[in-house]
Amino acid sequence: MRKEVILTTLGLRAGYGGKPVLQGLEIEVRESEIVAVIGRNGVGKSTLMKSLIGLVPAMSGSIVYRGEAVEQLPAHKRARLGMGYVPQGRDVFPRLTVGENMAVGAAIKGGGIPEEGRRRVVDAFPILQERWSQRAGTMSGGQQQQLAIGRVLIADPHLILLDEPSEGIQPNIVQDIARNMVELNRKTGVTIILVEQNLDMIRAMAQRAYVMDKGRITASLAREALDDAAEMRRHLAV
Amino acid sequence: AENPIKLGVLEDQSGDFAAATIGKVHAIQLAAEEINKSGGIMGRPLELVTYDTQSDNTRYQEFMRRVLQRDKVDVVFAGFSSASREAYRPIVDQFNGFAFYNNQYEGGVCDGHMVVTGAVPEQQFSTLIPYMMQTYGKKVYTLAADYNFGQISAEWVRKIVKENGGEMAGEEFIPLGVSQFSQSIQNIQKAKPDFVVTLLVGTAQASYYEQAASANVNLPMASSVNVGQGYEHKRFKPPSLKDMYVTTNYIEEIDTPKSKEFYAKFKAKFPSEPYVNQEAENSYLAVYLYKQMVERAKSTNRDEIRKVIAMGDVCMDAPEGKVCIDPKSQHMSHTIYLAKVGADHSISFPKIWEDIKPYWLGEAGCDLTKKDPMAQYTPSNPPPKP
Amino acid sequence: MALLQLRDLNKHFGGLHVTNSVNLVLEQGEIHCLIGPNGAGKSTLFRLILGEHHPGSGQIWFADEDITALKSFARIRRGLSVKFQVPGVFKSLSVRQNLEIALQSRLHGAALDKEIEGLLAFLNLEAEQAQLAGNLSHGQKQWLEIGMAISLKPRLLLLDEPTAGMSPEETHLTGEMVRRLNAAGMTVLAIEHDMAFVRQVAQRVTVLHLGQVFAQGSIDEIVADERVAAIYLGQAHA
Amino acid sequence: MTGFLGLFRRLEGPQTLGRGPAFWALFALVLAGALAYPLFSDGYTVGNTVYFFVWVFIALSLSLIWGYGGSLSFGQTAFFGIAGYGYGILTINFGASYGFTWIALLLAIGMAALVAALLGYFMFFGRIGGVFLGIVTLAVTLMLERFMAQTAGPEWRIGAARLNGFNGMSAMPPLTIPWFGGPIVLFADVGLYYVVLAMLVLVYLALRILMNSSFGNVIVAIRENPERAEMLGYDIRKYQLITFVIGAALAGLSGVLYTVWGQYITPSSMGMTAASLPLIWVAVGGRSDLTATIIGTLVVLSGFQALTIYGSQYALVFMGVLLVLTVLIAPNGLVLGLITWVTKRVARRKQETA
Amino acid sequence: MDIATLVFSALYQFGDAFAFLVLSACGLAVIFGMMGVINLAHGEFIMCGAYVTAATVHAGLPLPLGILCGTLASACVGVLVELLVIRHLYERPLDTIVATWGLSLIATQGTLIMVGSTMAGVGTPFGSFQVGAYSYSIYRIVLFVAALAVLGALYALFNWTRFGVLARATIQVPHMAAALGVDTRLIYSLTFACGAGLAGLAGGLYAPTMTLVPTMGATFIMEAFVTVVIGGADVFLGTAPAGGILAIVKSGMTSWQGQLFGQIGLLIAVIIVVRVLPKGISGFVLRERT
Ligand SMILES: Nc1ncnc2c1ncn2[C@@H]1O[C@H](COP(=O)(O)OP(=O)(O)OP(=O)(O)O)[C@@H](O)[C@H]1O
Ligand SMILES: Nc1ncnc2c1ncn2[C@@H]1O[C@H](COP(=O)(O)OP(=O)(O)OP(=O)(O)O)[C@@H](O)[C@H]1O
Ligand SMILES: NC(N)=O
Ligand SMILES: [Mg+2]
Ligand SMILES: [Mg+2]
Repeated sequence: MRKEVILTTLGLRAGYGGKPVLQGLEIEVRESEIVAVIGRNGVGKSTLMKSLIGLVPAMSGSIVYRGEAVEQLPAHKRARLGMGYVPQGRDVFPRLTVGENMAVGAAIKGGGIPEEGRRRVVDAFPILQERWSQRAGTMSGGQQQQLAIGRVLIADPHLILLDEPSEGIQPNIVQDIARNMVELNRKTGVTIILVEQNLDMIRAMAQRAYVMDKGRITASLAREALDDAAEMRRHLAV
Repeated sequence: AENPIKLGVLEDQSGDFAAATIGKVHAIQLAAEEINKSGGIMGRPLELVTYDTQSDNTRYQEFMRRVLQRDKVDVVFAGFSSASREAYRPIVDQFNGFAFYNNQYEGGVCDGHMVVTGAVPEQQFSTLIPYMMQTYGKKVYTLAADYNFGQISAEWVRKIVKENGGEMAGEEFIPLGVSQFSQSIQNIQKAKPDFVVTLLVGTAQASYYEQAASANVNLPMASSVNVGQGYEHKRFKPPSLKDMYVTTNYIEEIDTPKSKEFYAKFKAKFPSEPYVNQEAENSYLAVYLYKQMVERAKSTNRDEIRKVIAMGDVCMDAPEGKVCIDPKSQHMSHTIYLAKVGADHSISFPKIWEDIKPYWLGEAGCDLTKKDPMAQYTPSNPPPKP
Repeated sequence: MALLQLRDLNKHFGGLHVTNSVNLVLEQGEIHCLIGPNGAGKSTLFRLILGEHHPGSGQIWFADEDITALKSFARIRRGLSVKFQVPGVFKSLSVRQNLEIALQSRLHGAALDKEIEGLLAFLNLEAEQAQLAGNLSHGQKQWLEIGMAISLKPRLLLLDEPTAGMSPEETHLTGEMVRRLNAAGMTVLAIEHDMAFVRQVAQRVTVLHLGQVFAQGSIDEIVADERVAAIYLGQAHA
Repeated sequence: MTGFLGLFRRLEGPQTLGRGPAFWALFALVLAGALAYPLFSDGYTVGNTVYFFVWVFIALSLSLIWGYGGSLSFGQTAFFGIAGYGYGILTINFGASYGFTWIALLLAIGMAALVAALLGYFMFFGRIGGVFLGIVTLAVTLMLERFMAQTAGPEWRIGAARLNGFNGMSAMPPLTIPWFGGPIVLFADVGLYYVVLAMLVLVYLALRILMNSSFGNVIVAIRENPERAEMLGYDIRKYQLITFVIGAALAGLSGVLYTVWGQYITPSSMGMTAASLPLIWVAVGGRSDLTATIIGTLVVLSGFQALTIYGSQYALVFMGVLLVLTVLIAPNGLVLGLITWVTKRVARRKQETA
Repeated sequence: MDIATLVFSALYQFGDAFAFLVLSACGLAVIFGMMGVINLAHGEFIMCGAYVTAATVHAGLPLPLGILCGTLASACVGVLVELLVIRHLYERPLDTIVATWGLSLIATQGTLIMVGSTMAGVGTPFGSFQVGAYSYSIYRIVLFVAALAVLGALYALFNWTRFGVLARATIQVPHMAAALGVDTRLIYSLTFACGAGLAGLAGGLYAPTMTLVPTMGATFIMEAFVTVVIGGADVFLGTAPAGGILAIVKSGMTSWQGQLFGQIGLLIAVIIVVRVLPKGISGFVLRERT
């Protein structure tokens, strides 16, 4: 049984200052999938993620999310439709405490931080509990990354956009994150789009992958291809 | 028609001083209109060249050059604050211009390029202070703006109090722009004077009256600037200016036929004018004085006009009464009214002094009929003795 | 001969002891990797070495000189250079200008231009040389920052997670570069979470944990250490 | 010799707009126009132009410190005032003969620079930056204003020079060139025009060279990321201090010229309004470029003056509206915005024809 | 003179200076401290509050309602200004200097043209009380209490409410807040309106005690900026202690040597505080905490 399509882009062009980085990009993601997007530095992976959440406006083309065209919606409306975004470079609120950062993440649910959500997040990332009242800007890089993920998870998103979550994280926690996300995906059916360069993490998480180059999808890889080291190297070669 | 006589007008129509000076521009417009209706000056119409100096000294410098060099006006009426006058005076001197300063001020300008129609300290304090001391007692507290005008005026007060056998209970200087007076109010209460001389300048400092009233200071007050310039009795809620005594050469409440006629004409032309203050009257009469000077000199040439002034009989019947230009200082004699503010902020005039002369500069050694030093003197910095 | 010596370095923020009596000796000419859990204090240690933070107690010796009290710029002039964890490029200057500023204290005129061309080619940023550095992708910024750090021709190069966000291929290239620089006489101290990189370059590895030196040795010794596996590496590497 | 040529090479570079023969031809054209124009104009216009030029130096000082260096100094007027009063005090005491006014000009600028060196040392070596720098410099200039405003009394004199409080100090001699057969006195007219124009061109070219040199690179680097700049081995405090002192000297030059122009200097030239005006000029033109700063300052000054002359009571309202619109429409400043727009158009045209 | 009188008078003068500094600064603290917008039109928001308060009181409303009207009017103007101008400048906060300077010119001269060069005052309520040899205005005590109340309310608003956390998040990393579902435009509008409203409140509270002219805002500006800046990046940990320190210096110097020394003392205090705490007071407090 094939699951329903949750996200499609058609002819998506987006970029900065009038210059498109994405050149008519097309992807399709189904409910409860974990799809990786891979590609070399600067090909536009982060730009794709930003245009999906609405931080980079689409110049043309469409983004359909759960049957609704969202390319004109501002970011906060897309977030309220259940998209969660973990940016590359973390972007925690530096002068807010960990708890306050979490509260911002939980705000779309209305009210304060749900206890159940908090438990789920601090179980996955115990350091967040430990540093609950520390200002986020003074946390180490890896700690901030965990906060950025936790901040999104707390709102129970339907679709998570993860931009290089392994960056700067210690190996065993990379494994933990991968495991946690897979588990979450199994339990709740959350869909995940993962931009990664860490092959271990891709293998541990992704069910399939898109290869991106110069703003276009150049290949679509099945699960088996991800384990083929030679094939992967070919796609990521400089 | 004859080619017009050009009168430059540089006054603050916006910014900090606008409240007290827009009326000056209107008064000049009124006088010019009247003069032009009745045939102009020697048959030549009077043309105004007006710029808004925006309460900004540098604008005075720019526009004084402009009226003198570009517009080539015959005479300029310019300036509210003494600082603005000092900013433009070097330019008037350099280009050999002719300027009227129609404003009450601290006195002392001895400059052949200038005619001053505003009242000066000896006119306002030699009348006010002895009256107050007789009426209320000999302990005096001065609260004055901390710049040239305030300091020099306070010096006059100090001198006159001493001459009349009184004593200064205290003296306090307030930087321009200050609006909070709690400490000063307490200082005054501590000094327990018989009355307070308030020489507060600018709209911010006028806040003193409301604050003193609400702290129940309840002392008689005397001033040479307030009420006559900034009509505080109209702006603040009674009774905050109760028992305020002001020596002024004009305010709109003056109840003489001449004054009423002037006031009526003014209001007819400018119905929404909030108040007709002394500087407005100074400016109005100055236009007529200038007319007289030109007609008698048969020229707009400054040297010719100064020869007329030197005769010592350039006088007129102004709305305030008779005024004359003193040839030595080119300042003006005034009728000085003692205005008293009542509890309901109505004005009464307990006393009027006629023909009070601007004597100090002449006595101190300024004689423009002989020598033109183009300088400003003060009692503690008088002209060098020959 | 020891190039850098940390003697009993202590640093705390409020109640948090971030480094706790750290002693570390770096030999002239070695490539030394510093690993350890997120928040272990690795980046803080770099900031202490560079004079961005000042230690509560302890000393820092560089080339037989006590530099503990020196200002940052003075330390740099004695032969230190750094690539930070979060790239700190000059955002509204062009890529070319970024490099020029790094090089100009050493080179002038035609030699400067030639060196810049060489670097641009090496960093794979030739096409972006006129771009504003702030508009580079994350990985490109990392490259640029590495380029600026090596421009100084330091005696000791400090790299804080140089390969974060790079593909395996690029990581490998970076490793090769580090080895080449080392062969030319540069001592290197690198913080990394990417074990492939560590294995590729490290002659010696120090594990930092809770602000203390937890283990030290060759990469094989470290990987074989179960304690390290437990706190840091996890299953995959054990 | 090569060093000298090197200087010329630095006249253009990434830090300054305008390069190549086309730009320098335009520059020569503008300069020729500026040299010729007094011949076809009246005394008022020339004197008024000098007045606008006077303010350009303080604008340039702010462009240097703020636009290039990233330190928002709210108190350039302090140096303006110090130098203005300094010139007044010196010349009132020592007169104008033997070219002393020129020595006074240099000494007065030196005073401003000295005060800036002390204040700058205090700030930059105390790691004061960002808004804090703005507020410290503002505090200094306001302190000077308040203090000077109350120096009306005769006890406030330095030699023969009365400070004269809020009313301001006047009657200092204009710049005077000793000459055979009697000194040439530079009133605000053609003579002063050429002198100030020469200074302006000199300062402009010198600043271009400075900003395109390695010194300029470091200044800009500090603006972008002081930590990174320090980690490249630059003692950023030293660079900031030097920039600040150069800026103060330029502001001081403005102050002296202003004093000379109107033979008058007043405490209000160090007040709140005076302190914020240069920020406006510089921001409107485009603070991060010298050329844009000069053009912007001249445009704003003459535009506002024209508005005041012809705009009646609405002048200030118009000015306000213009400022708001400028910021909304031209994010990098009017002049920079215009230049970028034009170059884009030209590039597109070229592409189309190619 | 007995000790109690002296102590009371010193406290009163301190409270008076404190109230003026804090009430002047609060609106600015929100707009500048939180949003990074250098609002040179701050004084004109104060003027707006004062004018509306006076106008409504002249129209017959009781003073407290008049002050409320003044506050709301300023807040509404704030919303408008944010929508039309400030909104487009968050990416480049320094440009707000020019824009708000322009707005300030428009507001001052516009008021002069439309309302006239002055406005009649409304009179200070409550009368006076006597302690020892001195009589004091009761309203000044009201101002002091109002200052404390405003500080408390702001602290609670920005630290304990959801709005507060979202506002601070939005101001720190706007795009990320948006990506997490925060309607950042709304937050910006509300925050700016809050700052403008506080300025209006200051104007309304001081309206009975001051000259009402279009340029009256200028009397508040220096004190406001100085207090906010040395308070530092965190508004609430900064403004209150900054107000306290500056009020002590100002009232102390003023009573000792007069108003000029009060002002110069204030400025010197600013320089010293910045030198000793280069990140401002809240920067210092926060570093201690972590
Ligand atoms: N804000 C920006 N303005 C202009 N150009 C940008 C901006 N951000 C990125 N770019 C450009 O867009 C291109 C794609 O950048 P993007 O960040 O999407 O790359 P990426 O695939 O995520 O790379 P990386 O693996 O290094 O993170 C790059 O060439 C970059 O220079
Ligand atoms: N300014 C500060 N105030 C308070 N705590 C701080 C500060 N800077 C760092 N810390 C804390 O010090 C610890 C060490 O941080 P550091 O950045 O050195 O870690 P790290 O080893 O580099 O981690 P990572 O691998 O995640 O980058 C962390 O717990 C961090 O929260
Ligand atoms: N002339 C005055 N009042 O300054
Ligand atoms: Mg990316
Ligand atoms: Mg780190």
